Amino acid sequence: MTQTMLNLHEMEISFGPQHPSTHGVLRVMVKIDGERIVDAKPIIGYLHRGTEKLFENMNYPQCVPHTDRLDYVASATSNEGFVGAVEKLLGITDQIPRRAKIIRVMLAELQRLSSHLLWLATHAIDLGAMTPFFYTFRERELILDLFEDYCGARLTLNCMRIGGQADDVNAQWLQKLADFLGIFDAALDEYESLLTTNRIWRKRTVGIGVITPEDAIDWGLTGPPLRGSGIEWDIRRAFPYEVYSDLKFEIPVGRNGDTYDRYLCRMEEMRQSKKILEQCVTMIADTKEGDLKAKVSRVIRPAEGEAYFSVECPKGELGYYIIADGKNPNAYRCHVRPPSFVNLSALPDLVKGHLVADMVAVIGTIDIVLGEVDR
Amino acid sequence: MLVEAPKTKWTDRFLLLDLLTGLRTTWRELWRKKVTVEYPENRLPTSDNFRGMFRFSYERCIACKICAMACPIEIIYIDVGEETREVDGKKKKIKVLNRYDIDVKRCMFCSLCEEACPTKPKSIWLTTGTYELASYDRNELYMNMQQLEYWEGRPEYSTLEEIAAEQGITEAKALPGKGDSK
Amino acid sequence: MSATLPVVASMFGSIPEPIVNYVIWPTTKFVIAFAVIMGIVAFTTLVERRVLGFMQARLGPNRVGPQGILQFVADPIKLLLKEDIVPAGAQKAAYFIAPMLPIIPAFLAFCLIPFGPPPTFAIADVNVGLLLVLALTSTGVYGIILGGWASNNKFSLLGGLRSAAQMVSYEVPFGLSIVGVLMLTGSLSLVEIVRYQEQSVWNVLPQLIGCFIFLVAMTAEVNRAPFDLPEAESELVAGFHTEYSGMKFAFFFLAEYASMLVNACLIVLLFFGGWTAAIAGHGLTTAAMQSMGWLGMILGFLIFGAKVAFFMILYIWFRGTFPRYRFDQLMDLGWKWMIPLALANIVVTGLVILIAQSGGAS
Amino acid sequence: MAEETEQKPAKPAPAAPAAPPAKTKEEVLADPIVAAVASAMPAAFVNAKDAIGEISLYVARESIVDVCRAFKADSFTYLVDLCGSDYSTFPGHAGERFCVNYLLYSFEKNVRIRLKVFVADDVSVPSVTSVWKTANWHERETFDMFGIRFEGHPNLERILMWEGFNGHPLRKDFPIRGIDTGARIYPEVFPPGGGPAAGSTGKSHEDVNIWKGPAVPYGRSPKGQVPETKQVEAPQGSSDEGKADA
Repeated sequence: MTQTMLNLHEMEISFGPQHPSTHGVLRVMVKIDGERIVDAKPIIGYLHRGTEKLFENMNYPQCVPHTDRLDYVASATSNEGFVGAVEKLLGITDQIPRRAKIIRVMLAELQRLSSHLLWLATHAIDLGAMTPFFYTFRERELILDLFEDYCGARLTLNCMRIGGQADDVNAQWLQKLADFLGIFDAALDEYESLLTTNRIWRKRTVGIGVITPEDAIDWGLTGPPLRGSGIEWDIRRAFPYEVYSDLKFEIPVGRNGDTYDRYLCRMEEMRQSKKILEQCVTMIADTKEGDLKAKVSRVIRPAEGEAYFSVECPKGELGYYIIADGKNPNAYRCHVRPPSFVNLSALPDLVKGHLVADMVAVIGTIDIVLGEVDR
Repeated sequence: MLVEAPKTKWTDRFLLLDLLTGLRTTWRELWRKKVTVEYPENRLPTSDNFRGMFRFSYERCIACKICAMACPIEIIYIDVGEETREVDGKKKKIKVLNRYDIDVKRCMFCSLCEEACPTKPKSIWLTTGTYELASYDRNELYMNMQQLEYWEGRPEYSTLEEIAAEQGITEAKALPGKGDSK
Repeated sequence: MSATLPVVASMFGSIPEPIVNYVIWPTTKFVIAFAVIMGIVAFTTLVERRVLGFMQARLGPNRVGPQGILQFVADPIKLLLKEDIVPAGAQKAAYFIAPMLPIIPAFLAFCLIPFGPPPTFAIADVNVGLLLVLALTSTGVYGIILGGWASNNKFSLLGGLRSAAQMVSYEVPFGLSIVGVLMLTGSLSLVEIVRYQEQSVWNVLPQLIGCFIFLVAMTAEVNRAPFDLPEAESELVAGFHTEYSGMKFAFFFLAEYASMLVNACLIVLLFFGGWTAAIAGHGLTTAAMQSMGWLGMILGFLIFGAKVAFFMILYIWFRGTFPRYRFDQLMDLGWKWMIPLALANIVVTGLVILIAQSGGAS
Repeated sequence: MAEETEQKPAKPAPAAPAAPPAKTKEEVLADPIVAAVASAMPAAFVNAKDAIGEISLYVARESIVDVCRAFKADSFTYLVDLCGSDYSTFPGHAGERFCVNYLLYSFEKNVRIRLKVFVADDVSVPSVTSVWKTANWHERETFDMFGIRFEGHPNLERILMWEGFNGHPLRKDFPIRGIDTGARIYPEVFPPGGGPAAGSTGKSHEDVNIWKGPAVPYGRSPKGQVPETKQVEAPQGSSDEGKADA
């Protein structure tokens, strides 16, 4: 035993599934030489719940709460993707009332803020800066309060329905949202004062986990990992859904494709989300109150066909691929294209040659949620 | 839109300004108001439509089973019997709820059952503002209709108006279903 | 020493004076100091959690006693009552010895540190006190390496290795940074160094770079953020003490905080005038304190305590603000920046002293 | 139950309004989006459909790698998704059982197309890992969930289920619940024979609360009366007391 312990040449470490910084139950078998990573092999599936199988066995409205459990830190966007796919299948995408669409955008963008705040918290604490964690949670709490006021739940929202929205927003809620947006910029600046220019933070992130644009496309990356590599692509822009075509926002892209660029991208995305929310607050004033749902029959039974619909969730492209057989009120097959799963598959390439400490940074910068990876 | 690192002058780096700004942030935060809510003494108020513990009303329920059908994880168990009863001198068959159980421990509080409930005010609703549901025994969280209606710590109500007030309905309408059948 | 304290000395009555002077009196002082330091070290953990909490918009522990002030009693009790787990594949002997190794030198170093004006607060005023303190503080790492190796855990092993590398690379700038001070004061006795500062200025002014290097190196020396690599919890779970629980873990913990305290005392003594508050012989000098009797002693102790407390808070402040360095960057900083800078500092200091002396001679 | 029927319209979901007549295979293949590749290798495409704005091309199994290469060369550089599906119980489906769906995206044209490859049981599909790296995990997942083997995959092993798991969960003949996983945890708490029984529907009380023992008699008197004990069970101010205690 002593012999093998001292034989440091290519030691194998099981990084996870119970590890402080694997963001859940990810397990990475890492082969290290000293502290340098020779090979890494992610092992997933510890949180597999068979969601796709469940989707095949329950009717469409019942699936919506289950989508909350995929990406449990960004459930509004998961809802949005699923109901969007079913609406596309039903062919009622255009009939959704504008007010419902705006509310969806607001929820999705709030969810993006909350998810990115959680990402910042965990990413920073992975790299040893523990204080941003508490600051971001302070602001995230306000977002969760907004969710609670809107739909009654804080985390697993189940806030969207096929054909529209169940609840309406009132002036009080919009005021609360505006108040939150008012303080949000200052809060972002506060986080950035701890990290962005900090020399230790930059040393830990600049040049770590570099993805070239070609590799990013080859690996199928989406979301900030793709944009950090300099590819200006966002589903909100490429396939505008809801009311995104009417909104003015910019897509931040990085230059070098390293961890620091992805960090900057996400910070800027939060600022853009705030801008979108501000536009939504003014836009929603022009719509009729209570006009929230398109006409959808109680039993949803789309005609035979298949549809793929994707939304830009905080982690990247979240797609739902639904095959309907036209006979049953449930999906014949519903496949989820989770961004975390695809982004995580690039991990071995990203960490090879780096140190153990950098792997933590890379896992943090990919921003995975294991509920989504394992489904 | 290309995001780039803010440019820092070498003098700033020499004077460790990047580190000092961070120190200044934490120092200022040291004197600010804290956000901790000390839980058992203070609780965060729940919003009006917070989805918490169930409440069931036997009086309102019309035994239509729609909630059980809407439930994504099938944790609502309903048995409905029929009974002949004399109403206004006529013999009439009416539906009787024999069993209404919810396996609360498995519930994910999606409130689809509440949404599906056709009565007004709802016969099953989650807006009781109660979230302290932990139990030492998992069996305690399998609740029958009496437990669902009279659990400890529930908000008090006795009349239809009060239920309506609890659910935020301003004008309580006459109930369909049971009221009509009598 | 006891000559200045005839009242106390007379209490021992018939005991021969050498024994009183060299055995009983120092032992009494050490026991008192040990108890006080143990308390301070335990209390530091509470202060750290509270201050860190306040910096992070939360309250920190405030349940045990008023404002959580008894938390530092509750924690050791909890750790004492915890199950003591020994991993199956551990090297038993080494595993048991490892927690004791860092705590002994850490507390031993307090014998050599004058907490206030001599003679009362200096347990042993050794003329090579500074060297001895440095020697003692650097032995603490053996326990960490041994503990990391003996736990039979790969994460622990990595933590131990990191600790060894870190210690090696930061001992050097740590030692080099105080050479300038020694050149200025011309003494290795901590009391003398303080005496020198009260007669001229605090060493931090002429030795600003040396002080900065010392500050960084002492933070790295005690494995505190942003150099807390051996126990980086997000990378190595808990580093070298992953497999330690109960009182064994507490020993590591106490040793860390004791060395923090030693280093904070050192920087105060070397660069910030120790217990004095005087410039160029004016103000509260040692002589002035001694002339004030017990009051002066306590005043000196309080001034010293306040200065040390500032540096203890500084450790916490750093921990609350900075991310963690990476292993190789830490080495980089140590070898490529700190050591050359410290050497340059020595050269410049030497030149200045030389010029000043030749100028004075001519 | 009048309410239920009231709110449930008899007719199925409204069909997509004014849906254009379905395009034929030739029309779809002539679409400028895919025409370049389709004309280069016409034999590879078995069928083609264009529904709700999504083009699906049915590709012969042998030529999938070549087709993917050709599409990648023709600006479809991005593999969005790869998944399987089991058509064994699909109404009106006759033909090979499994289908592998490839979803490609072109940054230049800003359009997605879907390639479908039908395979029978026990027939393997050529792997496209040589074309896109991202196909690696997708194919492993498809193998795990459907048992479709991919020829030439560098590391075709289970990804979500554990090694040694028996069966492929997303096949239609795989039961949704009641699988004997072989795991018997806490035999002292859960009686032997406990756990979800194979073939149970999970819809009855006994199926779900296996640790509860026999069902407790509960419910109210079948008279449908509100029990007289209501006042006893709900003493006034009980909730206030509870809160005050806390």
